[in-house]
Amino acid sequence: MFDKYTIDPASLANVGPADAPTGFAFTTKLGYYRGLGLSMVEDLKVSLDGEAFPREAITFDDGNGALSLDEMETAYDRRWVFGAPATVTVALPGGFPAGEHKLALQQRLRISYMPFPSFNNDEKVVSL
Amino acid sequence: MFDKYTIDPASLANVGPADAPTGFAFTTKLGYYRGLGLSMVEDLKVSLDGEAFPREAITFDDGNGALSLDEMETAYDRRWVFGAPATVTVALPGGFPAGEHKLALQQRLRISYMPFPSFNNDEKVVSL
Amino acid sequence: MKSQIKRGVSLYSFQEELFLGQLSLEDCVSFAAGIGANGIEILPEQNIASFPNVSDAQIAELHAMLARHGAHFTAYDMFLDTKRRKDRLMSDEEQVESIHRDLILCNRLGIRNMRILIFVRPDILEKCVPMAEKLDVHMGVEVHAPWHLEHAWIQRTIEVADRLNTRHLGILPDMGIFMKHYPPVMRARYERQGARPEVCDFIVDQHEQKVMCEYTIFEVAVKMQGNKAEVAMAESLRHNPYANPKRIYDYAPYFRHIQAKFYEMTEDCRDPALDYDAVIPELVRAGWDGTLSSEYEGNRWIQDVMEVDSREQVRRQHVMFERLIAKAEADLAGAAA
Amino acid sequence: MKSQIKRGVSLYSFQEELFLGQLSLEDCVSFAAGIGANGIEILPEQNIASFPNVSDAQIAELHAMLARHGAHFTAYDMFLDTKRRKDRLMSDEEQVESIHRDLILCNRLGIRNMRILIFVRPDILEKCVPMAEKLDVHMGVEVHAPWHLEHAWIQRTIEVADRLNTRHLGILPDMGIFMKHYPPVMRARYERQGARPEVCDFIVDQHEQKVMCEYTIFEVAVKMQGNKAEVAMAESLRHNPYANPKRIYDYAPYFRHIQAKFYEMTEDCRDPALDYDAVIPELVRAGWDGTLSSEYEGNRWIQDVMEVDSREQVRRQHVMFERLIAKAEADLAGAAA
Ligand SMILES: [Mn+2]
Ligand SMILES: [Mn+2]
Repeated sequence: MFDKYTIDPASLANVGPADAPTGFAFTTKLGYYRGLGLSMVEDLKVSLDGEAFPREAITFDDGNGALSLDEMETAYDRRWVFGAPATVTVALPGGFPAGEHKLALQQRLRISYMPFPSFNNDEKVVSL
Repeated sequence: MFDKYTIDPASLANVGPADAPTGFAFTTKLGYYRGLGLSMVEDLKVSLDGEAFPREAITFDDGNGALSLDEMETAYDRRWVFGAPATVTVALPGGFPAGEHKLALQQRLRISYMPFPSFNNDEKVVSL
Repeated sequence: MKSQIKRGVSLYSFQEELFLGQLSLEDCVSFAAGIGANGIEILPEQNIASFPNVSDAQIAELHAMLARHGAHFTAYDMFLDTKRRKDRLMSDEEQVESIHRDLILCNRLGIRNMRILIFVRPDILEKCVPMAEKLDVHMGVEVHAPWHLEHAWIQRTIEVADRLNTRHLGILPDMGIFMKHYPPVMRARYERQGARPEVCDFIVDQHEQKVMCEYTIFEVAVKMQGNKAEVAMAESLRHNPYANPKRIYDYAPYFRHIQAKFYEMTEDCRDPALDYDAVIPELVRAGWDGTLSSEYEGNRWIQDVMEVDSREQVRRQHVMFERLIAKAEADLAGAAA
Repeated sequence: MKSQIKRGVSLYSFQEELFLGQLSLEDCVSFAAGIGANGIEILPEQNIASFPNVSDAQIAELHAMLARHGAHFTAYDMFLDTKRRKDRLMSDEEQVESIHRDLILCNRLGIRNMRILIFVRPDILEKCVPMAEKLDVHMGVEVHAPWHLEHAWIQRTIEVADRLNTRHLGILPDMGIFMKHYPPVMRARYERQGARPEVCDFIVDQHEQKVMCEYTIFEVAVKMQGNKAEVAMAESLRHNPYANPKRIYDYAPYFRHIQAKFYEMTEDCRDPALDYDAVIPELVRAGWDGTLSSEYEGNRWIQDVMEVDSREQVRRQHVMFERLIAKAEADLAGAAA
């Protein structure tokens, strides 16, 4: 229900050494109307100009420590608070490419009372 | 609901001169739980060993005169009575081929209170 | 308290034998009267070959035949072929005309209850009320699953009846709406078509729990990757919800005839699927005096593997009716004492 | 006769502004109290960041904040994450434990009504009744469209409540079940997504006539070869039937709180979709004394083209409530005189 707000374009930044970035990061909020245990965030799919990054390239940090997406699946004691920004980091040697690019994010959530996963999709043209 | 009874295998016979049959015929009942105006019989599809005959090759006679399938569509004043056999004739020079063959019939009916057509399918191995 | 509920049979029940020519109309009537179900519901489009041009002589013959068996007509099942023409739907006027034709034949047959197909629009029926009143025929819209008594479409007819303050428009419930358990004959046929027993178990259990059918369909079709028969069985749930039997009491003033749908009766004369145990007491409590008219629809679920014996099935249902009516009468008397 | 109906707001109504950080919790409470809707329904999983580990100090702060505005909590919306683990569903024991956790927090927050998600099994709730009774919390299963009050799944909970003779298990109706007209905001968004006006007209008209939704979906998807937005709009009918408002009277003993769902209020403070005109008189007639708790859900239908103003929408709904309650009181007094 909050798809269009899930990528914060102003938050885009490279990570790693300034002269040799190891990737880029941006903040996102959980696009759902309540908070959710991290174990129910099944996937955070990031793509750039239509090209999806491998799942292994993504890490998530809600401020309580970075997790790989696989680690998230069993993070039973942590919750992604409603409306709270978290940082998604994408491993990409060289960092975010120069110029404008289409950045897309899909959050796939496992909602217990729905038979199918809940998807939140956002796509924005961003640049560093 | 009466699909399996719609071809009467005992009724199979050639039509036309015995030495040069122009086709074959068999009797069928309307596979529905009530009678129906002929205009609502949208199609009678006959096939032999999986090969369908063209619609023009089929004629229908409920005992009140033979009709092509196109003529049937506007036969507003005639009804196919519940449980009453009618004759389906198929134009096929030489008549029904020798030996056993798979004869299939599909009745397609336009039922006013159903959004999609009602199909009755039967298939029997028959021989002259 | 002695209930005034009457018993009867719809000729629909004998469709298998009638279609195959194994029973004549008179055989059916004779049988029905023999089990005390002497109210006969007729489908003229099934049972009268000359429909719609039925002569007075034919009607006299039908009445003489009924009289020979101490039977009588209870209800007339109408149809409405709005798609008679391929190029266009019937106009409103043509629809009213077709219903008038049926009301007139219904009246000529001496019948005072007409089953209206559920798809007939309430505003069309409103236009037919004057004729129904004149001929004293009650038009009852068949409340057929997956609709139910409270469905908004049915409520529109109730509203018209209330607004016109007429006793000649109402409903005609089909007991298929009270499917408490999934019918074993349905399950068995899907199994013969290739549905795996464990998937059938799952579907039956979901139905038993009254889970919203769309979830079950999704589970079977998507998660279990069910085969064709399994998906078809799951989708059958869409047509077979379980309505609240208590409501039959509230709506009793709106109906005078019931189509007592069933798919199978067990040897000990029980219905394994439909909730007559709950429905009959409501009818007795309401003091309802219409006809419970058997509507056997099990033939299509078993004809692939066995001979259909509609008479035996109907007989068992009436044994059940007698038992349940007597019990409800006794319970009500007990509660009053 | 003066009705005892109370007015309140669910914090769900302000989800757009809360999510975006445009309003604080206190802003919402302050606003609600300002329009006389001082009963606050809370979703701890939305509104309390520390959930489920909420300290006494935090609870005291919440109560102090409410007190500042003359507001109080009315209801607690629970969730149940049966799929918390990817590898298996929660066991029954774990489900009971999770509900106990919520009952305890609910009680610590001083709340006596808990909204139970509709998918929670009646047998699980039965196991929670002792705790609910001990803590004096009413567990109300949310009757949410496309379910309705008479749906067999809901009746199973009613049966458990009756059998246990408990006042701590029942229902909690969401007024979305009374969708008399198709919401203009929904139609408009489907149009923006590419649905053609004439197809939208058809779908709205079918809904208006209360035609069984599967027919409309078939017409749009198959016969009209509708585009993606059109098929989605037709399929939305599956989730939005119109239940009979008269039943709210019958089930009044089973609920103490109502989620007053709405999608849009017009400038003259009318709901173009949901049948509050029929629902409110039934509540007044029943002498119901629970809370009508606004649940605005229109944000997701308009956020693509305009700023969401949840407060103005909620305000309008409460103007309508005051008008309809006063009218129902007057009508009832008039009928009694
Ligand atoms: Mn029926
Ligand atoms: Mn709700």
